[in-house]
Amino acid sequence: MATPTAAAPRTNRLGLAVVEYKGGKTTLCAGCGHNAISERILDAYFELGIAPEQVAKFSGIGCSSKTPAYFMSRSHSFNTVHGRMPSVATGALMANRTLHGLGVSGDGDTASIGIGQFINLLRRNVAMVYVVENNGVYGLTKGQFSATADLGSTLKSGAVADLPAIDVCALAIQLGASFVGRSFSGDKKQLSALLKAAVAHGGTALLDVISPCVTFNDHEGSTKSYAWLKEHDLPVQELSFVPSFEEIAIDYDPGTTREVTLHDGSRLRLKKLEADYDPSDRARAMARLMASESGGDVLTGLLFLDPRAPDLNARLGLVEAPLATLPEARVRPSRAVLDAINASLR
Amino acid sequence: MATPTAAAPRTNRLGLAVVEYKGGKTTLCAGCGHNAISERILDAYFELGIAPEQVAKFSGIGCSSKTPAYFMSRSHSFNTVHGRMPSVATGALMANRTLHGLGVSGDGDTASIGIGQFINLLRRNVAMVYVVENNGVYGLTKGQFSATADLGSTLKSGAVADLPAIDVCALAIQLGASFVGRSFSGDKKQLSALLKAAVAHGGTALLDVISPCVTFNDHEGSTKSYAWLKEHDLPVQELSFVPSFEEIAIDYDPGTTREVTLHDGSRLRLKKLEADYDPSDRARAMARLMASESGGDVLTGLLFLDPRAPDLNARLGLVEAPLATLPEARVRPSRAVLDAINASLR
Amino acid sequence: MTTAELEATRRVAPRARAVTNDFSIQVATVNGSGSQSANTVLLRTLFQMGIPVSGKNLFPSNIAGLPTWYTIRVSRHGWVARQRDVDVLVAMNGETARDDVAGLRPGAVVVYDAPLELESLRSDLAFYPVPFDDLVAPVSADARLRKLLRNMVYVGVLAGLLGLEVAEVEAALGRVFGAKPKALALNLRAIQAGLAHAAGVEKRDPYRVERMDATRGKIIIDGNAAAALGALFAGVTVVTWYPITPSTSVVESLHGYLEEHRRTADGQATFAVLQAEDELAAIGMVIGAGWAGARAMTATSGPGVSLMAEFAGLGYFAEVPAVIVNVQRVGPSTGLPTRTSQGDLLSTAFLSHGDTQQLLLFPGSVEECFTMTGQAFDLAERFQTPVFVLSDLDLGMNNWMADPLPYPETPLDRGKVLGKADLERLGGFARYKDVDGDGIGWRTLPGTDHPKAAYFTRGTGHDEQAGYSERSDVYQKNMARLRRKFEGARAALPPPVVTGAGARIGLLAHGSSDPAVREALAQLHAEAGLPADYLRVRAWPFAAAVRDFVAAHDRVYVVEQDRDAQLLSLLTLDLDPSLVGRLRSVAHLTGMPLDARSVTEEVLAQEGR
Amino acid sequence: MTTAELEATRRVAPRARAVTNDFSIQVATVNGSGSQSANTVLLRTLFQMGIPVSGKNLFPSNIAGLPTWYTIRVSRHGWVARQRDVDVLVAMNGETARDDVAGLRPGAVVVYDAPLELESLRSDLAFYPVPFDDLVAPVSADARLRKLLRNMVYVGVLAGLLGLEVAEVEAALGRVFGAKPKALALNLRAIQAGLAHAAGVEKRDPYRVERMDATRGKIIIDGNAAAALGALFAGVTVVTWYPITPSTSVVESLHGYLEEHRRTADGQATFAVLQAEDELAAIGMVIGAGWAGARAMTATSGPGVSLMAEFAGLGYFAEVPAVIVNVQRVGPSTGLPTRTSQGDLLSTAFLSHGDTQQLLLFPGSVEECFTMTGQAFDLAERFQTPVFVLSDLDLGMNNWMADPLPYPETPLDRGKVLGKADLERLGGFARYKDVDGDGIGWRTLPGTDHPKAAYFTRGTGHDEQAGYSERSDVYQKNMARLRRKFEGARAALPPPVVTGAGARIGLLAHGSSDPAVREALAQLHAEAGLPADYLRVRAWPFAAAVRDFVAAHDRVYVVEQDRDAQLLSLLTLDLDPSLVGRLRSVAHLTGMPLDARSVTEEVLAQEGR
Ligand SMILES: Cc1ncc(C[n+]2csc(CCOP(=O)(O)OP(=O)(O)O)c2C)c(N)n1
Ligand SMILES: Cc1ncc(C[n+]2csc(CCOP(=O)(O)OP(=O)(O)O)c2C)c(N)n1
Ligand code: SF4
Ligand code: SF4
Ligand SMILES: [Mg+2]
Ligand SMILES: [Mg+2]
Repeated sequence: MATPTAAAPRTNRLGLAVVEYKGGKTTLCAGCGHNAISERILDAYFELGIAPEQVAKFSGIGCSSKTPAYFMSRSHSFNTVHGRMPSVATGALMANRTLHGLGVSGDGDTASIGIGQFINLLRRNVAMVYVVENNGVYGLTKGQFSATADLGSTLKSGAVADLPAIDVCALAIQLGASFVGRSFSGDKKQLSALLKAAVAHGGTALLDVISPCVTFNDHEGSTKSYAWLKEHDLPVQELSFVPSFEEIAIDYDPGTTREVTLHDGSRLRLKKLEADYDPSDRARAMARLMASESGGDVLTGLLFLDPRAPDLNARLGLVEAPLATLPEARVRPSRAVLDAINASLR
Repeated sequence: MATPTAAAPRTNRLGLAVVEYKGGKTTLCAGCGHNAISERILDAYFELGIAPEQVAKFSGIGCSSKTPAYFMSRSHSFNTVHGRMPSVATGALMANRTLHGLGVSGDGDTASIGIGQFINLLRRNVAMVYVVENNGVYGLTKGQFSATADLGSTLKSGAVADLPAIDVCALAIQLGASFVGRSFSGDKKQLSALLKAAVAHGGTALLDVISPCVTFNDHEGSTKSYAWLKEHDLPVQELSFVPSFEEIAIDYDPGTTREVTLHDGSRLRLKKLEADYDPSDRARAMARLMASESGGDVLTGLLFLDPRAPDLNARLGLVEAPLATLPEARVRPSRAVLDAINASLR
Repeated sequence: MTTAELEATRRVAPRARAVTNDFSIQVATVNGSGSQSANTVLLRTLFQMGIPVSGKNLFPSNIAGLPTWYTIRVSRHGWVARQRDVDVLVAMNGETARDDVAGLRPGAVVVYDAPLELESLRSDLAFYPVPFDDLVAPVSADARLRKLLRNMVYVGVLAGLLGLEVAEVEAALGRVFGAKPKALALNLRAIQAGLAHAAGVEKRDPYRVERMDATRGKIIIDGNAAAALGALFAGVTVVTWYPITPSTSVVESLHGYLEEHRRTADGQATFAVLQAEDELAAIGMVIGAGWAGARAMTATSGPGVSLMAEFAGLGYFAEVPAVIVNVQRVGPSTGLPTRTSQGDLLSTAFLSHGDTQQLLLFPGSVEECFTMTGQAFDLAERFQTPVFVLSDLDLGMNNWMADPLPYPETPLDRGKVLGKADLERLGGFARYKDVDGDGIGWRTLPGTDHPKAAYFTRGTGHDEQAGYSERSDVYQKNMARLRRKFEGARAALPPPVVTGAGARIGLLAHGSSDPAVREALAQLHAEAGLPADYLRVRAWPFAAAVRDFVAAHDRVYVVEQDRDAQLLSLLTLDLDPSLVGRLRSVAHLTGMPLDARSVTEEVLAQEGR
Repeated sequence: MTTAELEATRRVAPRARAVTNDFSIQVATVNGSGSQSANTVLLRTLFQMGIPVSGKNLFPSNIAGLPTWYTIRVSRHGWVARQRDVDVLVAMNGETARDDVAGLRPGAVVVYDAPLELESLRSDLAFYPVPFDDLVAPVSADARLRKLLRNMVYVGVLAGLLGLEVAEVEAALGRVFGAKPKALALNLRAIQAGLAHAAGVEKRDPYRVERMDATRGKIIIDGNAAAALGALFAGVTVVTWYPITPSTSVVESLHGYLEEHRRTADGQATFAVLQAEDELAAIGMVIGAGWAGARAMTATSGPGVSLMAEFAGLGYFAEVPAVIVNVQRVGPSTGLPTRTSQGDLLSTAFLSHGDTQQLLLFPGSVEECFTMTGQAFDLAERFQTPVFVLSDLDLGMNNWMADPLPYPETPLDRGKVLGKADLERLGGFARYKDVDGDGIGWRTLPGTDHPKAAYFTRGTGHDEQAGYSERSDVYQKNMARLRRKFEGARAALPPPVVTGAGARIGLLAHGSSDPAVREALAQLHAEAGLPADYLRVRAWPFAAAVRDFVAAHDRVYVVEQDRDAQLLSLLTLDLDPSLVGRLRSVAHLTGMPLDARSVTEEVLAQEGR
């Protein structure tokens, strides 16, 4: 393990070098958006100085869901079944509330087979980061449309998407989600800031990251291609993240910039690019998103935030210590308790 | 079968008396809102003069899902499994596009276990009426909260709902549904008009009908009780339905009243009670609904309508005749076709 | 069967004129009419009089207004299985009264609502008309209340006719309404009205009760509450569920116990109970929690188990502890949700595609609902796999007499888990390596503070280090280990219970068939002079003792409550082919709890007697 | 086994110096590198030369960049099973080259990319280094193209070394690139470069090909396309699905065929193909469509089947026709998605809780993927129940030689359906009444214009009129009828295929094990003088002939591709106990298609030879 010396590589506040956050070699296609997201994710945890052992990774099934094997090998990871990862993550994070939960899913895994569990994860506000690596297709099964494919977009085969797309962000905001952001695998700066903010959030932090599938959905006619995003990516803010452990306080123009304090005390600075976009107003955010859909623009940035919504474990009123490792004395009532119960049944 | 004579009971345009639309004896609790809805449903089909044989009833599992046994015994009916009725209805209505599809479900059946299939039914815009008999609890399993239980509402046991409720209407509008209405089992006039309009619609017509569970959720503290609805029911319009086969044209004040023409040529007349509510504006309808949620008001009436959205069978480009009964000659290609295929594989 | 039981049976063989403490009472009513508390008072009164009792509720799958039958068996011999014939009928439901009466055997008693005029139906029964409405009229002016109180009137009438001790009736009533003095007084008056009426009628039947001392120290509980207590004392920490009859009360009562006994001084919870959106989510949460190290469980019934099939396979292959209590009901599909069955054995044993095998436990009493649900957590963590506890509606929802639930004497077995210190000592580990020769690898929990603690859990092919692998040799080695692990479970699961030895024939059963089979053994012996040994299997895969039992008998009658002889099927797959021919099927699926008489008749028929 | 086959085997017994038309070629490369068209050209060339061939693709569960092996077997005897040993290796993948070479048997050939320098690895092989980069350099300046063209170079090299007829190579190339003249020309030049290189090397191995006349009139097709055609010619009208390897191409090819052959002149569709949101929805739609009278199907694999468990029980109990094609892959759980298995028998036979039983069909060839998928619709409608067609990855995704697909000679069997006229004649009907004594009731379709046409379909207990019932007698009668219906299917399902008679031992197998077993029979006879008869079972529940076959042999070796001997298990449950002892298990689960040699060795070992 690297210790910070003049010669040693750059280390974070834990004294860990970035290599300690690396994973196995990717088996995804060269150029796949998912690979870029993996890089951003491990950078975020590295820079936040979170010990990999404190992170638990969850995924479903798909190319996107394979990626947890390609970053942070020092974190436990659970590659579950298709579309049902949210329930597994919910169970694990109830069992050990001290873990930093990270879910990585795909648009098919989340919005097609998984839409039911996804909705319930958001409603419960399970404290975790939930990244949808959104390419509009089923990559691993060779390119069929998923539920996020935009109406009218086409496959290489010429097939045309004929159903209204599910916008997981609009859906999440409508359902009462507490943190909703969207980004693009190609936007290093924005994605990094959003990822860190998501980690700093105290509930379910949904990040819908457009992540082009170079093999099956990066062609003309796709609305999830690199080309399309270059054209239509419309950030609503310019974001910068200030971690809780950094004390810098640069002053900024409150007219154009706004700062939100996150659950863990970190701050996210939003320099408005779209003047009247307000990520704290659910109804207006909804309306704006629904408008953009028709336009074909891809609104990115912090779309909605309620830093105070209680998370699942708070609602359950759990003890601080992980349920998983409570000693027998705390989980098995005494002989006297059973005697009393038996007596009451006589 | 009753034929219209002076003595005979009132008959519809098919010459059928209302008894021909009756079902078996209900086994639900006396006073259950579901029973009232059953009455409205059979009245609607009777008055529209639709032959019961042309109607196919679908339901999931629950007290509400039992009701198809209690009306229109002359219609085929499929009481399926819990939460998965939409898929069964979708299959049946692809197989026979000439059927009038009617789905009856509960809030648990639709919004809890069934939310995934419900969402996909709406996206596909399967041509059918879909009634959610919404009492906020699981009646048949003795009164646990469902996903439509309002935040803060209580059970008799004192348990408090601690998750944001799913408003199936807001959800449907956000997802692009083509017909969304809400009513109350106790509002005979409004529910009848909405049911008829739903039958006249050419896609999925969602009706969220608040239907109190007198046994488990009609107490103080419930937001799905008769008392609560009497207090908070807020109709956005006064509705009257004019069937396609009636030629009456009463004139009305376009300032306060508006008429929409439905898929089958019938008309629904909306006398505005809430001045600027516009059921053709998706984003504004959304915003208004999300506002009402916080207020505790129950917005009822025709909440959204797009009479022109293509339904599933239109998108599939199906032949007019039911697929189910196409003759062999139309579904088994000729020997020559197979010869050609074999040749191509040599 | 104990010799005491045997004698007991012999003594009654020639049916005495007065039938004391040996008959069944059936109350026919409609659900939602409030008869439940009346029936509880009856049951508890008998119990308090020291007389062995059991109560079975036959209710419809709706909420109110349909026919319901509550049967109380009084048995001085201690038999608690359903008795096929009813001796004393209380006919409160006009809808079913005629059928109910038609089904009685000659000499039976009918207490009924006078206006039903049942006396004309048969001449071979003792009819006692009761003018319920007249009797309750003075008790209360409130019609709604009177409807409820009518039930207490039949308690009074029966008390009078059968000779229940009034003091015990009042004590029982006190337990039911203790908290509500007003209700208590009203109901007492209704009972007294019944007693008064009974005092005026001439007794024309042999049935009576008499104080015994056979219930001292015993408790009355239903299997679902017992299972909940089993989980409570096994230190369950995560409970997820989706309501479904007849399993709902497992979690509802468990939740109550947890709220009462598992909160810290400052009110924090050492447990999580979460109502999921469906069974796929419920089992997913259990798998996630078990993976993270919690003792996690869910409770469900047939349709829920079917929905859990995919996750059950993940649990098996990724080797994650999970406890699933399946309170079986009659299938297929939605089936008869309020009837009992043992029909999920095969589908659960092979739940999920592709060479998946699951561990099954078969509680045969409410005590075992308690102990086995507790053990299930130890086994799930020891074997790192899902464990299914197959209870059923009869066990789970009916009231049973039982010995006090025993406090677990062994500490929790948390299985093979490596902590930080272990890893420092070992320098690392391989998740799926069979280091101990039992096929069970060591696992670590997420959050373990050691750079070598992490591993990657997946449902895809993996090597000993949990790395992804499609290699044929790696896959085969892993699958062979999983089978070794499964085979190893045979010796660790609850062993069969064998009674008797040396008889030429044997009876073999599982779960809630036990009381009926034990009574059938007594009947076979006492009535047909046919001694039989008995093995009750308590888990799958089967212990070696099962093989020995079959080998030791010419014919083994496999008694079970399903259509397809699923227990016999699992035995057929497990036994040496040379023994399969000895198995005979006694499979019943009526939806009613199994009764001894049907078993006895079937065995005698197949024995050619 | 035909005597011709026998002689064939004998003739080669003493391995001749020149090995003609009897060897296997394996191309080791990475997926996504474009080797597929090169391999197709090789396969087709051999086929066009009249030589029996089969091709098997061993690919990873990802999209690009991982090791892939394509194996072509050339067999003048017509054997098409996988050959365990590779004779000619084309090593294009540096990552696996060393292992690939290590696995060869002495005397094998290695054609490889010169820079890999494999020649030093072993001295007992014939090494042919090929400077692929130098050879493609002149063909194209585009690096991306050159990467693809390298593959055609090995086609040329092999053509030269093995003696493929260049004209046929060009013809094959034409079929692949016919549409694209530019690509055609480029690829041809690459092949010529390979040929030119081969011309310059001295041949140091015995393997060669020679024109035969054994493929005249035959076709090449994969089982999934054949299944799709089976559905097309069975008049399928509703197809729902959710993508999953290895079943995806069933629906994708079916969709293509439907678009081409099932639109009216004005472009309207006589079919509906719908991609569902998951497998629960896919099977739900099939059940709904089947209920409404459509011929409806879905295709999936293990994980999907597990998700269908609840609906499968509804289909069984409510008696709704449905066709489910399960292209099996290696489980448990996600398992090895791109490997073949027969591991879903038990879980599918008992798919869903509570005494549910399902009908299973076992296609053993691409022809049967066609015929049985077609029959499945007739059977599903005749028996009003789900029918599962258990194909597998080997059958479904590999290229097989086959006789031309036979046009169905019998009209569609739409089962027992009453129309308006029938109802007018009968005045009504009872949906679940066994009027014909076969356990199958008559049904009506929604929309039937008669006041008595309707009935209420449900997964809850029901009587003959389809009315809700919780009555024990009604339930038992209905369940007994369902079992009668199931028993009746034995005689209606595809009967077993028996070859040989009078031998003391038998082999019994199903599905894609057939080619390997037939070859093993020849090996046992020719090499060990051990004659064996063979029964291939084609459906469950089993036909009476299965019993007879077992009864006629001392020992029956049950060959299957799974871990848990699931076919043997189903036989054990079905056979008279006295016969069970004759069964011997030959269960293999390697993920590789079964090979004859492994079967032969295993049988000989158990025979003590
Ligand atoms: C139950 C089940 N059904 C189907 C599949 C096959 N499958 C694997 S990945 C996948 C879709 C993945 O799409 P997405 O989530 O968008 O991930 P991507 O590959 O596009 O990153 C499907 C359908 C499966 N593994 N399990
Ligand atoms: C797979 C499955 N899980 C659980 C159940 C048990 N169950 C029956 S009805 C029901 C809830 C019904 O609630 P709702 O849809 O709101 O109908 P209501 O009774 O309130 O009208 C449940 C959980 C079931 N039948 N199937
Ligand atoms: S197929 Fe698409 S999604 Fe999958 S790895 Fe390749 S580029 Fe990425
Ligand atoms: S329980 Fe509630 S929902 Fe069910 S029938 Fe009774 S009142 Fe209606
Ligand atoms: Mg995708
Ligand atoms: Mg409800």
